Amino acid sequence: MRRTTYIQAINEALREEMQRDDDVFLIGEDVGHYGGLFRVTRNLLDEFGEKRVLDTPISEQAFMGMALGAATVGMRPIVELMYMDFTLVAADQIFNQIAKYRYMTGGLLKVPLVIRGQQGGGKRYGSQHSQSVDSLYAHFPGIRVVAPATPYDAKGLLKTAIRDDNPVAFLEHKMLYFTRGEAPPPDEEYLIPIGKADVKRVGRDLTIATFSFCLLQALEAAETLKDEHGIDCEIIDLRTVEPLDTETVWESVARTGRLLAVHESYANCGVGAELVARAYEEAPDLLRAPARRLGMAPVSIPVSRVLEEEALPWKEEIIATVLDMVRR
Amino acid sequence: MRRTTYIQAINEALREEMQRDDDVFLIGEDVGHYGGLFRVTRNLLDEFGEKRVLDTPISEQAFMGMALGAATVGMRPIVELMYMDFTLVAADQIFNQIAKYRYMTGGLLKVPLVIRGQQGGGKRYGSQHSQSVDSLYAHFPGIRVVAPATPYDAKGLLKTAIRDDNPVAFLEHKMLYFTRGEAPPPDEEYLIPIGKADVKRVGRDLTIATFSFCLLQALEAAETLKDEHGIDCEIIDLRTVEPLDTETVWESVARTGRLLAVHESYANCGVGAELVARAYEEAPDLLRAPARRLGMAPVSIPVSRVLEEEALPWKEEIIATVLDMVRR
Amino acid sequence: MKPADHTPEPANADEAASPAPATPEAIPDGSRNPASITTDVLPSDSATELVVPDLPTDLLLEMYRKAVTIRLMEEALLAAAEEGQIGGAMHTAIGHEANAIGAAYALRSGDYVTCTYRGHHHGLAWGMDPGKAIAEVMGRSDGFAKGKGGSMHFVSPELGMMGANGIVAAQVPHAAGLALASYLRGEDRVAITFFGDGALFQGVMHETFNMASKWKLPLIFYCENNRYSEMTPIWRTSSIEDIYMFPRAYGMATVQIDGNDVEVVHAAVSEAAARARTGSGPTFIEGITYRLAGHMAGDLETYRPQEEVERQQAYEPLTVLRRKLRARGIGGDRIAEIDEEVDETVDEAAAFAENSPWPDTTETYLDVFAGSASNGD
Amino acid sequence: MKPADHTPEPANADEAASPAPATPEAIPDGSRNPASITTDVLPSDSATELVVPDLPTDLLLEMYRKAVTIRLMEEALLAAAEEGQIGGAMHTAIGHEANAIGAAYALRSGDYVTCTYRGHHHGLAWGMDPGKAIAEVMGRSDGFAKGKGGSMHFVSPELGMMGANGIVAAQVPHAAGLALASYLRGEDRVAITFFGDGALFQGVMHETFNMASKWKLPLIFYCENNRYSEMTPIWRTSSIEDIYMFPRAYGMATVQIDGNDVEVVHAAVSEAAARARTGSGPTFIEGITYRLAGHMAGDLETYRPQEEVERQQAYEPLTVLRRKLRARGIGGDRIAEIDEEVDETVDEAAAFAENSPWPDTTETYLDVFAGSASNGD
Ligand SMILES: Cc1ncc(C[n+]2csc(CCOP(=O)(O)OP(=O)(O)O)c2C)c(N)n1
Ligand SMILES: Cc1ncc(C[n+]2csc(CCOP(=O)(O)OP(=O)(O)O)c2C)c(N)n1
Ligand SMILES: [Mg+2]
Ligand SMILES: [Mg+2]
Repeated sequence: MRRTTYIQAINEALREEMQRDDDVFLIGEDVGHYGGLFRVTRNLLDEFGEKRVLDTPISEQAFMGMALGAATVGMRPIVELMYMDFTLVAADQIFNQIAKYRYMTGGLLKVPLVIRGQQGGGKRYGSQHSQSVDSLYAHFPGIRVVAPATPYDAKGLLKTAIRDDNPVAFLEHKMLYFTRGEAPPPDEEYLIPIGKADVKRVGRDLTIATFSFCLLQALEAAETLKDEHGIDCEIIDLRTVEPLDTETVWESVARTGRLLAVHESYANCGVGAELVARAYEEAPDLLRAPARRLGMAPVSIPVSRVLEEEALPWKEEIIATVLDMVRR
Repeated sequence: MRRTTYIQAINEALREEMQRDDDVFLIGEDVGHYGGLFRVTRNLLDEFGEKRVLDTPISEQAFMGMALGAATVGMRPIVELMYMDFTLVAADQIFNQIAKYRYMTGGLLKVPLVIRGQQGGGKRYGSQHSQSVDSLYAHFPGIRVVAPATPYDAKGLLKTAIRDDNPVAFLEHKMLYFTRGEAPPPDEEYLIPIGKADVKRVGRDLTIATFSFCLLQALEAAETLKDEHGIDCEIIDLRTVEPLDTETVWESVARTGRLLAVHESYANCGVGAELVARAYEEAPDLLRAPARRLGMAPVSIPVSRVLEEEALPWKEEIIATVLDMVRR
Repeated sequence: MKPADHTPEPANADEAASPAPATPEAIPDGSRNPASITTDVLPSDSATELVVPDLPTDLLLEMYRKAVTIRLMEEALLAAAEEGQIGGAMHTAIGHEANAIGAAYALRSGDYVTCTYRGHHHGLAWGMDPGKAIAEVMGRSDGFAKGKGGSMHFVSPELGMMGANGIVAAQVPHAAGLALASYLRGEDRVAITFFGDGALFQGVMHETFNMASKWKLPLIFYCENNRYSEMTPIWRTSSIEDIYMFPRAYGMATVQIDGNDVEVVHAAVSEAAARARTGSGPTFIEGITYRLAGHMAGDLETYRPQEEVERQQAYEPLTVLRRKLRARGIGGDRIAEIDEEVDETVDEAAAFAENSPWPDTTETYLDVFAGSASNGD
Repeated sequence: MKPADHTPEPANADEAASPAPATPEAIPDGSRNPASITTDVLPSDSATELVVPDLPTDLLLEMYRKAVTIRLMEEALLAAAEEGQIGGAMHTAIGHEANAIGAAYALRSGDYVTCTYRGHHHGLAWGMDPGKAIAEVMGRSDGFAKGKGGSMHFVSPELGMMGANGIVAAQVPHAAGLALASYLRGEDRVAITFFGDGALFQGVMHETFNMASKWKLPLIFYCENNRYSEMTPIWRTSSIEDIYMFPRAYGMATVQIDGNDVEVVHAAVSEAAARARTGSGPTFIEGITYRLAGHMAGDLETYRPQEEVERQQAYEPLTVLRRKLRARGIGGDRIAEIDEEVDETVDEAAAFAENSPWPDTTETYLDVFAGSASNGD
């Protein structure tokens, strides 16, 4: 298989789905003529024209609401939020409208659309351009939430998301954009189901359930834990945050007896807390030690390199937490 | 002590604080001349005039942002959101601005304001007028979250919230508005600290940690559980959701060995999941049975009486869960 | 304290105990009282600049039947709400009927409409069944949305009725999205969206005005200006005196009309639709109207004097239509006949709704996601 | 893969591999190219209707010093960003200086200002220290916000600088709130808020225009119109051709001015401030300007031709100021002397910042809440 970047994988998924289905269109700020601030949508306007790739004013509420309207009659809008933090600007349309529309109409309408963009810290963008919103999206029923960590997964999941009859939040990560990984050539189509986790590392002492950029941090942590402490972590890439593939997690915990959930959105009322709660609801007997979770410290992400690093639940914190869990 | 309604208690707290401090003002839709859709601010315009009680257009983003601006120079705005669901309309100002402002400015500024209004189901207001937002507010650091269940607590906590130097979300509940309870007369001032839970029923078999209207449901459930099943629940009214008074909860669980968290916001990534996660972080050895949580079913609240009742985590569901936990 | 035991107090149930000021203040001196922001004038005083052709008498009769149906259904709903059969916030459109009816008959099958929580009249004007409508508002299983959406969420995709909304102004970009779909697909469908005068000051209105105008979307913005935003008169919060002039700032065609006259509404919407279908972009219509009932069921209406309501009552949509019909030679008995027929229809609809069973509780968990067995439907 | 190892790729780091179209399309035919939406004209072509009094030469010299300070600081920051010393999104104000300086000198101590992520020039114009500013942008402990806020969050309450913002338009209601505080307290403080042309289409602008105008708040809306919203020319998304005309729809006084001329800006802001202080309400000023550097550090500027930048370069704020000074008889050596002095000051400021230690990691957890030991500060 060839190697490609995460950005390239997403760009290909968009192109292929736009070729396949005329109802798919892109809408957002700078997505057309410029090709996206992060160049994720580049060249698509050239290929598909201004009626498939729409440059908008800075009006997130309106274009999010327009995407809903268009989706209810079978169009498949893909909305780019330049930074996922701007979810909050369009929050009414996303959570009071898009998430609820099917339910409020008693199932009379479908809302097949994708909201995509990058989130996350690590590049010193500060409080309003670094927040991870996976837990926020997951809190509201009615939106699927996908957050792939590899180019392969990104492409396969985005194609599925575009074909899904439901709203999907497709959360990219700015630290992943230039990472590379293997992927089949463009003509070899593949889809990855939403709601299916993937075991990215096999181990026997402890299960780490994570997703997005934290997966890479966990994989690095696992190497250190193995080399320096002889602790063998199994690492599950959840890939989808809503619905959560708890089956795969419990299957792993049945072998390791220990569970640590890690994500970059706030720990408080986050996906990790949810996974811990479900573990005690659904699989309490499998746990040999208390299940734990790690998330962002309860501060809005600071700009300074050293402060940002401290606030993020990355490699060092994962290592320290695993050691604490195992030594207990 | 006299008995008064929840609405009256809030109205008194507002009046007394406005008398005490000229920098306190009210702003929101219909709050002035009409006295609030739910009549919580009634008569205040008559007493304090149009410069202290401001009727706004339906512009939640703007007046929320204005409250922030005014607060940074020492005013103490109290913003009414007519329904707490409208949090989503002003979400950028609340979560990207108000919650983060002090931190982003390195502590140079304070944002002493209160966002108040009613949330919750039980009155068939449907998907966009019934949502509980406590977990949503708690997810973001920087805002305190208070959700009292009795007139006494409402008055004492609101007065504290108004004097707090931080943003406070003060979450009322539409089912509580006409409930009555004891409270000292207006001239006997009292304050209740933010972050202090209150044991509302003493018991020995299981600890229920809850707040807002769910407290009343839990108290009823406890009577049935006692009468019909001989199970004796201790009921903790958290009162404050951020920060959580876990100390009081662990102290109780140390005696009962069992913990159930109950709230009306969505279970998924909710306050209950958070409390369960913290229990296993901070006090795992106290638990004799797996800790559990209950929240709204993962559906946007339906209008139909029977469906709404089914979706809410109320008395019957509390009873069933407690029985399940105790019989395990 | 299970929910079934709670008869919902109206929002202002305890109002009676404390009378609010009986007479609202007048608009501050110096204002020139344009139709947009005062209730001193009638809808017929609006700044209409339209040629209004006569509609065929048969059509007027049909419209009249529709108007009476809406009116009687709203009255039936208000009665049911008073009995505690309906909870939540129920907003009736009594007095607003002509705006919906004139518009519905000016548009084609295939066109789209979105509207507000005050959307019963749009639903019926667009052809929704009163029985299923009442059942929905009552939360019964035969409601069009199985009792999930209720009064604030009228919807009927097969009629082009794409949804009402509980969030002020949220439905407006939805209609722009429907117009966008029509434009992108090269169809000639038009979308119309209804909203109130109070909605004008939600930020999303501004965003949508700009985008719709820039992209020349086939969209009609229809403001039902009843001069109140809940209990607050619009002049108290609006910096704009002539609402219809405002959207001209976006290069949009705009007009202020008598929203209580179906023929005027029909003419204005027809013109706007023609503009939209020929690619000339959106139109903003300000229909001056008046809400004869409370903002919602249970509203004690302390914020406006009875005389004001009576003054406006003299020019309400049914009266205007009856006058028109009489001028066309339609006799009082013909009108009474229609009234009676409709009365029967609405009675039947109400009976149908009342006999409709409650939805099964398992229904609670369905319709969150589409097309996936693992998610409950 | 710990963060320290990541040198941040510029947003469009891989741009070089795929050249974007070199020449942006012209504005579609038929547009009459007003200053608001085209870069074919210079700021001096704006529709100024003001009387612009001469400012004292001393003041002009002070302004010039300030302008050079801003310019050199921005250049130093761009260089530091290129070296990887600064991450995230850093927006410089090169070309925008006159808007901030003219305004700052027209207002009083005690007045308030809020601005955007492109806020370095406002910070310095309002008196912030370049050393602490550079340290902040670099995330050092001597930054004005201890490295927490960074480039997008300039703030200095004691100077009335109440905060910059990373969310487009969010700072605008904040300024309205400051003006409201002044109004409610019966003070004569004025608030000014800066935003871009692209910001105009955020809904909250509309909401704030209406409320500020209705309440006659002592507020100045200042639009720095550089004709671009990131990489998108404003004409592509705006339905409005004359931006300054738009807010008149709210009954507000508005004016379009040459934003690159400090005297013009000073005159316009002075007039607006006088209006505000006498209770006559807000003013909207559209300052036509041009962004000479990229939207942010790392921008390769493929979306505009070099000739366009060069054309605008001929009328940039420093050039305009130098011309003014020469016309007042200030010699080239006096100017060169100032340039050198400032160069030294900025060098020192940069050195101060570079020598500033990293904040202690414990600082991460402070400043979330005020005044409560239990919450970390
Ligand atoms: C975002 C939002 N804010 C507030 C409300 C509460 N609310 C419901 S209707 C209404 C008044 C709307 O007035 P208008 O737009 O004139 O419509 P009308 O009810 O008069 O038909 C308000 C404030 C809401 N539903 N949504
Ligand atoms: C709500 C929101 N949407 C999008 C962005 C991304 N963004 C940052 S600057 C900008 C362009 C702003 O243009 P303008 O208002 O003209 O200001 P300028 O940068 O030209 O000074 C955009 C889209 C943002 N920061 N906030
Ligand atoms: Mg109205
Ligand atoms: Mg700009």
